Amino acid sequence: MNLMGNIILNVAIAFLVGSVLFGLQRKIMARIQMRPGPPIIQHLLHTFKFFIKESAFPKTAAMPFYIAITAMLCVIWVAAVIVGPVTEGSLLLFFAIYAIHKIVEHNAGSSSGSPYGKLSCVRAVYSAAAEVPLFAVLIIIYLKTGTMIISNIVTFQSQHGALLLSIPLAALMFFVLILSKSPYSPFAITKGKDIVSGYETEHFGLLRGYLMFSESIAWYMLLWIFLTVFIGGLNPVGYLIGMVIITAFVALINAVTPILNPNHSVMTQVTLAFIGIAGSIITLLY
Amino acid sequence: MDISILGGQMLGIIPLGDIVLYFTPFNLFMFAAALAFTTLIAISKTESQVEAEFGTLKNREVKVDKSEFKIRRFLAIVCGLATAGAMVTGDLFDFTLFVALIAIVNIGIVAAVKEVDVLDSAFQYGLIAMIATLPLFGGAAIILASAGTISLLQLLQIPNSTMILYGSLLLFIGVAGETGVAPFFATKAEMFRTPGSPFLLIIHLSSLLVIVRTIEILLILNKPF
Amino acid sequence: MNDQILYLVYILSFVIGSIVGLVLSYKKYTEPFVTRNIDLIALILAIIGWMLAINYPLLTMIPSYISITIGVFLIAMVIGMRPGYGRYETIIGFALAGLIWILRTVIL
Amino acid sequence: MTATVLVPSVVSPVVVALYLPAIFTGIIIGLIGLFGISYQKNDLHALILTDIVGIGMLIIVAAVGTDLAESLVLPGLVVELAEIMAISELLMSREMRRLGKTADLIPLPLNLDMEVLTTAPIFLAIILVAYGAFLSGFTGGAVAGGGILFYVLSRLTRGVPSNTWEGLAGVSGIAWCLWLVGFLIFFAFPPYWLLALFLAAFGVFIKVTFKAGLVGVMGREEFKKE
Repeated sequence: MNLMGNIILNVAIAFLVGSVLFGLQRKIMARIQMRPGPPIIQHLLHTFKFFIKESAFPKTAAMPFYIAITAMLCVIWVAAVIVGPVTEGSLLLFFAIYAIHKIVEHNAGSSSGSPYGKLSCVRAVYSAAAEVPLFAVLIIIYLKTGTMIISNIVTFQSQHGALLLSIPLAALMFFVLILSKSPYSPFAITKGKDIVSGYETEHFGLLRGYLMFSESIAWYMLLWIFLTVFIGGLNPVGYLIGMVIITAFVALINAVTPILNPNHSVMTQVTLAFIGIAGSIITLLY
Repeated sequence: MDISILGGQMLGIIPLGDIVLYFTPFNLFMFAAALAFTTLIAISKTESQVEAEFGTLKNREVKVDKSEFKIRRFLAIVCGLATAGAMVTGDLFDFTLFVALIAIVNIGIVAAVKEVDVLDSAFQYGLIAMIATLPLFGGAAIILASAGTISLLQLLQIPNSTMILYGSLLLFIGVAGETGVAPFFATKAEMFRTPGSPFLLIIHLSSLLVIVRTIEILLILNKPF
Repeated sequence: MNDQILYLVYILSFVIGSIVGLVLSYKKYTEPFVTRNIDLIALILAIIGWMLAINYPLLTMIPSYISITIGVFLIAMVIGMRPGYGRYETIIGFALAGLIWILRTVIL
Repeated sequence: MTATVLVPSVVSPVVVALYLPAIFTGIIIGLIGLFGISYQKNDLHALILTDIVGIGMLIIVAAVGTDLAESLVLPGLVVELAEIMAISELLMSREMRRLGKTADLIPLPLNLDMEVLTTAPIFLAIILVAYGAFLSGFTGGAVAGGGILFYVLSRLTRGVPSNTWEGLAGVSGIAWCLWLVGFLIFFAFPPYWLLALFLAAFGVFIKVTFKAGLVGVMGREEFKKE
């Protein structure tokens, strides 16, 4: 099949699986907290629902930006799918995509003019200082394997065993990053319920639909990178099982922990990043 | 070492005399992202804020006034273009110059708000940025002296040495001081909560993108393999 | 590549099955999950679904992807029922199918 | 240490031996500046000390001593100047805001009206501009620009028509384009290097000369127009 078809196929899989995994996470959290919880496809239905709802735009919004930022979020995560499952490109590009994701989070919050969005925007700036070092775990993988190209990393692992075993601290750092992107997590300060819905507060209808669409893809992609880079060489069923396990584990953590306040969250992440980077480098040298 | 194990397949180079621009998917993506945000900033209005008035039931709308809007938009566009340039340049001096330009423009964007606290924060950021020019240009100069070239594609072929490691550490400190700390000084003055978000976005954008690009450059300079 | 199309089909089948199950179960049950009895139709669906999805090699005359698609659809219909409903049915279906899978692969 | 540094054989050993001392000098100067800043709580003093750190940077860059290093010294200097001007402007604006006052850019309490101010500036300016034209390039531009600036500042006490200022600013912009075009020709069509050289040299000459145009924009805002 041609490239275009491949991209569309992978984006569709990423979106559907990501949405269902989000639903699964909510379900597991609910069961842990002794609630029935919504059906597993609830997140997906929400996304579809927003696409057919009436769109309203705040009078205070910074106009083209406010709309374009949702499209931007879509574009960067579709780009991530192209770099990841479709072409197996460079990890450095993921790094760039993640940096731009933080920017979009920042500006989706501030372009609406809502005070909740602005608070989320300030938190996005702070948390970027914590999450980007966590994403720098990819550099440690480079130091270990000598390549940034995903297909070469998979080959490396088939020869030397999974990276999860040889650089566990790096895997832990990446897991903390994944954790911080999941809803209701202790590190989800940009979407904490104390600021309504964070940067999404003022996005309604179609725009919210786009945001949720991209977030599902983002979740799938983060799990995909984790599984590919740290375990490697999985078949699709293996990916699915791995993703379900990680999502369930994240749900367990989220259900039993409170949301940290921004300072604690950032400091915890920075500490983990420091321990992870320093520890991994020491292990590599040793 | 080959550039294609870092940023992906080399798509092409643009040799402009000494200055060579090179494109890998990585550079191209960041270049396109910087340009896209710059375009959006150029065509966007600023957002306004509706605040409750104290003591009455009325609301007050806080806006960016026209003259401030114009100067800040101009500076933001310059900053965006400089960021885009820093993403694709294959020349170390060019990169340092773009970074220095980003720093100057960031000072301007922060300082365009005429409030004592904001100006204070901008002043302190300015001091940091000026101090950071020492490691930034100094690091580049030490790398030049040790390797005899500043073209990244040439530096790729040059074996590791202590002086290059030292120079690249200085370079990293310089970049961190010039643009890395910019968002914190903007936050310090509560800038992100004042109207004019599209212009403040570029501070954050340039800082993050330049740091990502610096990591690529550091990996090129100090080849771990 | 072809694999991926099949997985997309399975996922779509799961999603559509969940929606169908949700809609039908809301029609069928008007009250929240309080009476803890087992729904016979859901049980049958669950057993057939899990059988088809896990033990598809037993049905040699049907291509595996068709049986898995139908199986996933039926599983999703039961799992996707109104909150609380369909849990026991799913577990029983999965247990039966798993038992047969163990018999088929490990013991034989 | 010197083994890692690539040095062509034509360079004399004295120059090579100077490299490391110069680097250390630069870094030590930077450190001294930083120590000074850490002790100093007055903002103005901190600003001046920061400039010392910047000069340390120039020393390190200049220590390399090749033509490539020269191409960094100039931008480095410009960056340094631009930053210190911007920051001092900031500092001033902050202090003015704190005091709640406004002030002229150059608060000169002069109200002189002497004949020598009308005749001498023209003469001196013409000499400086002519000498600058003879030098051409950056240095020439600086000299000629100094001439025009001198002329303008001397006439300032009697008020300069704002049209003059805008004209200067415009010419400076056009000259800058010439300079850029010259560089583009260098890159794109290297065989026409002579044309490019002339365009660049005279472009930069005119541009630096009319850098006074920048003062002009300020003049329109800050000085009293006639």
